[in-house]
Amino acid sequence: MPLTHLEPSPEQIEQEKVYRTMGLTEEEYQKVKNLLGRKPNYTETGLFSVMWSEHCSYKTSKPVLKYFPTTGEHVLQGPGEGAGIVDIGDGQAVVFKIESHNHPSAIEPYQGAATGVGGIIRDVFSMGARPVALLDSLRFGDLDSSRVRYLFEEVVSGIAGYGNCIGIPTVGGELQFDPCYNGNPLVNAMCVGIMDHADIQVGQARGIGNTVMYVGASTGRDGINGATFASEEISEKSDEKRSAVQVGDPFMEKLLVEACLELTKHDALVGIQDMGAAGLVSSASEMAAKAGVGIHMNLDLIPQRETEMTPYEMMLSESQERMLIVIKKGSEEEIKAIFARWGLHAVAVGEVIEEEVLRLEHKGKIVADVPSDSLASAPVRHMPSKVPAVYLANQAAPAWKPEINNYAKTIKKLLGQPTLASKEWVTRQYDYMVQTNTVVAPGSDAAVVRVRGTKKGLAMTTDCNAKYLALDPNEGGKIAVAEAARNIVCSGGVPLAITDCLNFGSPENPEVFWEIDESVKGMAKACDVLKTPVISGNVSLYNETDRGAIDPTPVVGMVGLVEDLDHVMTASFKNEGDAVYVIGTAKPEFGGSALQILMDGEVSGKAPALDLELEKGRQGKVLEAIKSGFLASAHDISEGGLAVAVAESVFGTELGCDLKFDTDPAVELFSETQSRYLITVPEITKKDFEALVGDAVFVGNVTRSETVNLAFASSTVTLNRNELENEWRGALSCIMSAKN
Amino acid sequence: MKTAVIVFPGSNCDQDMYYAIKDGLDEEVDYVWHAETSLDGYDAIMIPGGFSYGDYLRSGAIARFAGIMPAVIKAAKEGKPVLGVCNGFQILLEAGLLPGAMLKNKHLKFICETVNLQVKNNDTQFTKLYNQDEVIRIPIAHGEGNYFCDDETLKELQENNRIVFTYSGENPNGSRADIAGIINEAGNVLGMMPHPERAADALLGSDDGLRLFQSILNHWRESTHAAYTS
Amino acid sequence: MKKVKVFITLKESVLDPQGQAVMQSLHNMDYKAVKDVRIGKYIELQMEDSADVAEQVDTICDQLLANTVIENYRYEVEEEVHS
Amino acid sequence: MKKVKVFITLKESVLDPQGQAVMQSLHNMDYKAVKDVRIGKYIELQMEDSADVAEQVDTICDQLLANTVIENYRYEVEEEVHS
Ligand SMILES: Nc1ncnc2c1ncn2[C@@H]1O[C@H](COP(=O)(O)OP(=O)(O)O)[C@@H](O)[C@H]1O
Ligand SMILES: [Mg+2]
Repeated sequence: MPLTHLEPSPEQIEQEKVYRTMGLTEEEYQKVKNLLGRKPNYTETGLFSVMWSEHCSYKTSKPVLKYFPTTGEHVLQGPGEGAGIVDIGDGQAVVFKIESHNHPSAIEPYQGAATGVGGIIRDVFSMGARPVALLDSLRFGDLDSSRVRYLFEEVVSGIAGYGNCIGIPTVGGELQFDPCYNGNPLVNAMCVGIMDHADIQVGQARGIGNTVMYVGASTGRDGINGATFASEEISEKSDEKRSAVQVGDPFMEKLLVEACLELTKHDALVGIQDMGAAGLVSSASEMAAKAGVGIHMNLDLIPQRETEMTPYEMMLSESQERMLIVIKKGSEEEIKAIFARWGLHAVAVGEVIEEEVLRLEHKGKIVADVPSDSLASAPVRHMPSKVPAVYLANQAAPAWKPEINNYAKTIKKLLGQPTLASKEWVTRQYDYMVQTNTVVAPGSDAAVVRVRGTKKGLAMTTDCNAKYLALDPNEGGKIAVAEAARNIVCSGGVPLAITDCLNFGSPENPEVFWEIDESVKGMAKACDVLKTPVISGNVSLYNETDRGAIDPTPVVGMVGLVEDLDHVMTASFKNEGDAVYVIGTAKPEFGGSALQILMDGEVSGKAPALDLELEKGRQGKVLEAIKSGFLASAHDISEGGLAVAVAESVFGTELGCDLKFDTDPAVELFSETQSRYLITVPEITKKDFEALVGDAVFVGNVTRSETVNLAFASSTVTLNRNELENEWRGALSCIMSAKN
Repeated sequence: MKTAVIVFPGSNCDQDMYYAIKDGLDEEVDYVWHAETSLDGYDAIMIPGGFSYGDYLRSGAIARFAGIMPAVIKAAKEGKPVLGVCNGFQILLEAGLLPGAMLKNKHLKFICETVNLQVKNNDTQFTKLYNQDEVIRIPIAHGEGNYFCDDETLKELQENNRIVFTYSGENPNGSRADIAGIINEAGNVLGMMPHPERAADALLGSDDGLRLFQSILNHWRESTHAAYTS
Repeated sequence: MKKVKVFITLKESVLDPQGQAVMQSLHNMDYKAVKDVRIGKYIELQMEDSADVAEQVDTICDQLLANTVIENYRYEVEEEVHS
Repeated sequence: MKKVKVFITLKESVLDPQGQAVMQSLHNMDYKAVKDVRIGKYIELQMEDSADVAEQVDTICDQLLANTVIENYRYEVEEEVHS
């Protein structure tokens, strides 16, 4: 029985305002009517409603995204395609992008996270690049809640399940816990690929008469939200049996990667794009719009997994592991042969036409006929903005001062906080070694992946301390970029560019919109100064529950170039006797710090201040020192301050240290003043190092011992490495195994 | 020595194995597609890790029916060295070239880390370059590496010195008798969960795995030399 | 003692990549008569007798055994024969 | 069309880590009445009618669906009702 008869007529859509339940505003509906010169039918209304949704169109974030610098000497492809591309020399380039899968993961955490990974991989190989690494930036609520533990466990399994199977190493990421993510976890996945310049592909449907082909998995009703007229009718019939959740098939995607990379080398390929959010409609309309052409597609030819699918369902389905390609007319058989070798079907479903429309045919009838560029250009929304009262109060608040009785105990407690504890419980579940290029595995500042066949490597990291942004989105936005760059530098890399994932609450709330606006301004400023343009990104809004919006969490994914693998540096102390230096003076900056959260359970006051010029200068010096071979280890001082940095540097070694300070212990150990580093230097390069980095302060030496001694004028803090390490290493697994 | 690395749909350590032989040994190596039917002309056969056919149903279950498998079995019968690593080991078990079966890891999670392995039998063509009972560092990465066999099989493995590697220290997956790798009766088919090809380059942390490949090469050189001179 | 047999299946519209791969392989092995394969779980519980066994099984399935976002379940309660 | 229901269970002598973990969780959740849990597979095949369906299913199970080193299987063949 055909289900199309259940769809409302164009008249009904208008009179009963069906478009509103589908997500179009009054204004937007009128605009569609004007564009078409008639009332849209049900399928067409569906096309506009998904394409003009925030998720696909960026209609509210567009004005803000304009702040980002997107060009630079090495940028080969900025935002706008599947992923951005940066030159790394020798005719090669690095390709990367980050993407959120927050909402799907909140509903079905395993599949939500898995399909998030699958989607970002497709973005990267659709550019013609071989994916070489994955990173995952995760945020969950309070682990005391069994629901949160379930989400955490399943999200990690889902990422592992997909990444491990497809054989791309998951080499880095982040993991933070905060009550603001209760009920709204953040699951951001980043993929990095490597390619030759010659193979760069674009998602364009050029060449009138060329053939549009569909490849990969067949289409089911996955991801079609149930809140619409027709599907409500359907769901009444078979509620029990139906689920809109997308299920990932990493095996299928592995075949797709290999087949598409083979295709990339073929002359007949004109354009390629993955079917991500809003599947067929977005890939078809974007490819047509970018090339200034149209596409005529016959929906009867779309491979379908379920029976009786309507045009609306086929176009909006978010079934995974599918690609749309445009090839030169006449080469269909050759292309089919490439896919057949991998056990995949490539099916011709349409052609490129001159008239700039997306025209869909189904069972002999034209079921949609809309200007292709209209779908891809939603009306921009300018949202009102308002400075939040909390922000003003925090700016005006007197500086927060900790009262610490027992330093050793405080350090141990900090290291046992899930956000600061070892992430091994997670990273052990990821195959971070497959492809045998992982030079620096998870656990140091940034991961380093070798570029096989060269002496180069890629350093990569994701960073965002949302607590700073909660206090001051502008400063916090700057810090997110700067911290990422610091992590790259500490690993021996030159920061190249960033990708960003803007996770925020509802932009319709003027205070949230102000946060978005300020965060991006701050990030943009840092990108300008640090010369790391934004080459790709993703926006995820409406991250909130009835308890309010999440903290502003614009995650920065950064890639740097390690020019010579000899420059690779890690955070761990290396040799007994090495000199220990701290670069940067700690100020009493505790707003948003891990110490403040530990002691107060919440943050207040001002975020640490960031001097971008100073930041840039220090990064340059540290990198130069690394490249000159002066250093034995380098670690940036971030969450938890120097105390945590020192502890992390002795974990996993047989070493300790004796350090001496003439400063205030609370400030020295726990302040989160920016642009600071913990460095160790072998005796023989000490002089050279000191000459190069004038503001490095010698504080002591690495010892072969279980003890970390931190001596201050008033007192000495003595720590036992093993004791701290057990606390730090065991914290997450302890929580996860004890409570389930 | 000419080596074949078999590629199944879903294999993902095929390149790692390829480079271990090409760069690590500097010997000739080819990828051989699962749909091929002959391995004539190859001196050594490698079945790499990964998720052949997505590891769907049971790891190795579907790969066992690939077109190339009769040729693998033939090569094994002819006495050529056949090495199955991780998913390759699972495929050898499913194909009946080695006894036993794999269960899910005892903690049920995928586990990736570098572990200590003890060389329990260095008198094989795969392990000649190790010392007996030497402890080496080799990465593991698997969700189903919990080796199982019945008592009778275990006894046979033990009595005939067919347990080649065991986990030293904590057993990461719950395998019987800490087994990490076993060999067939004839001594030319080795299956192991740990990845020697991931430990073939000191840049990545360990090159303890390289000696396994060198052992195969040495054995091949000796046996072909013997064949020429006899 | 009761023996409870629980059958967990993917909802009809949910993709079953495992089943698809198995079917493909069966076709390659020339079992063309197989037209569809769906793979689910079969769980056996041994439970002490009590009046509310069915009720308990329902909540156990809902909360732990099945992921009701994508799976359906049904079960049978059998009297265990003691040996 | 025939619908074939295949049940695959681990042999009794084989430890079932997954079943054990589920039982542990159930006990933590206070379902103490559950004394044992064994997790197996439930596979549904749609097969074209033919005289030797049972025979085919036997070989399919032996060769592919079950690993008889560790697993047992049984199956039921049902007539499919057409809609
Ligand atoms: N979710 C995760 N996935 C993979 N690696 C992670 C994850 N979370 C943290 N890591 C890794 O653990 C190490 C420590 O993380 P983090 O404390 O966030 O570093 P930093 O403060 O230097 O940015 C890093 O190497 C990081 O890549
Ligand atoms: Mg760091």
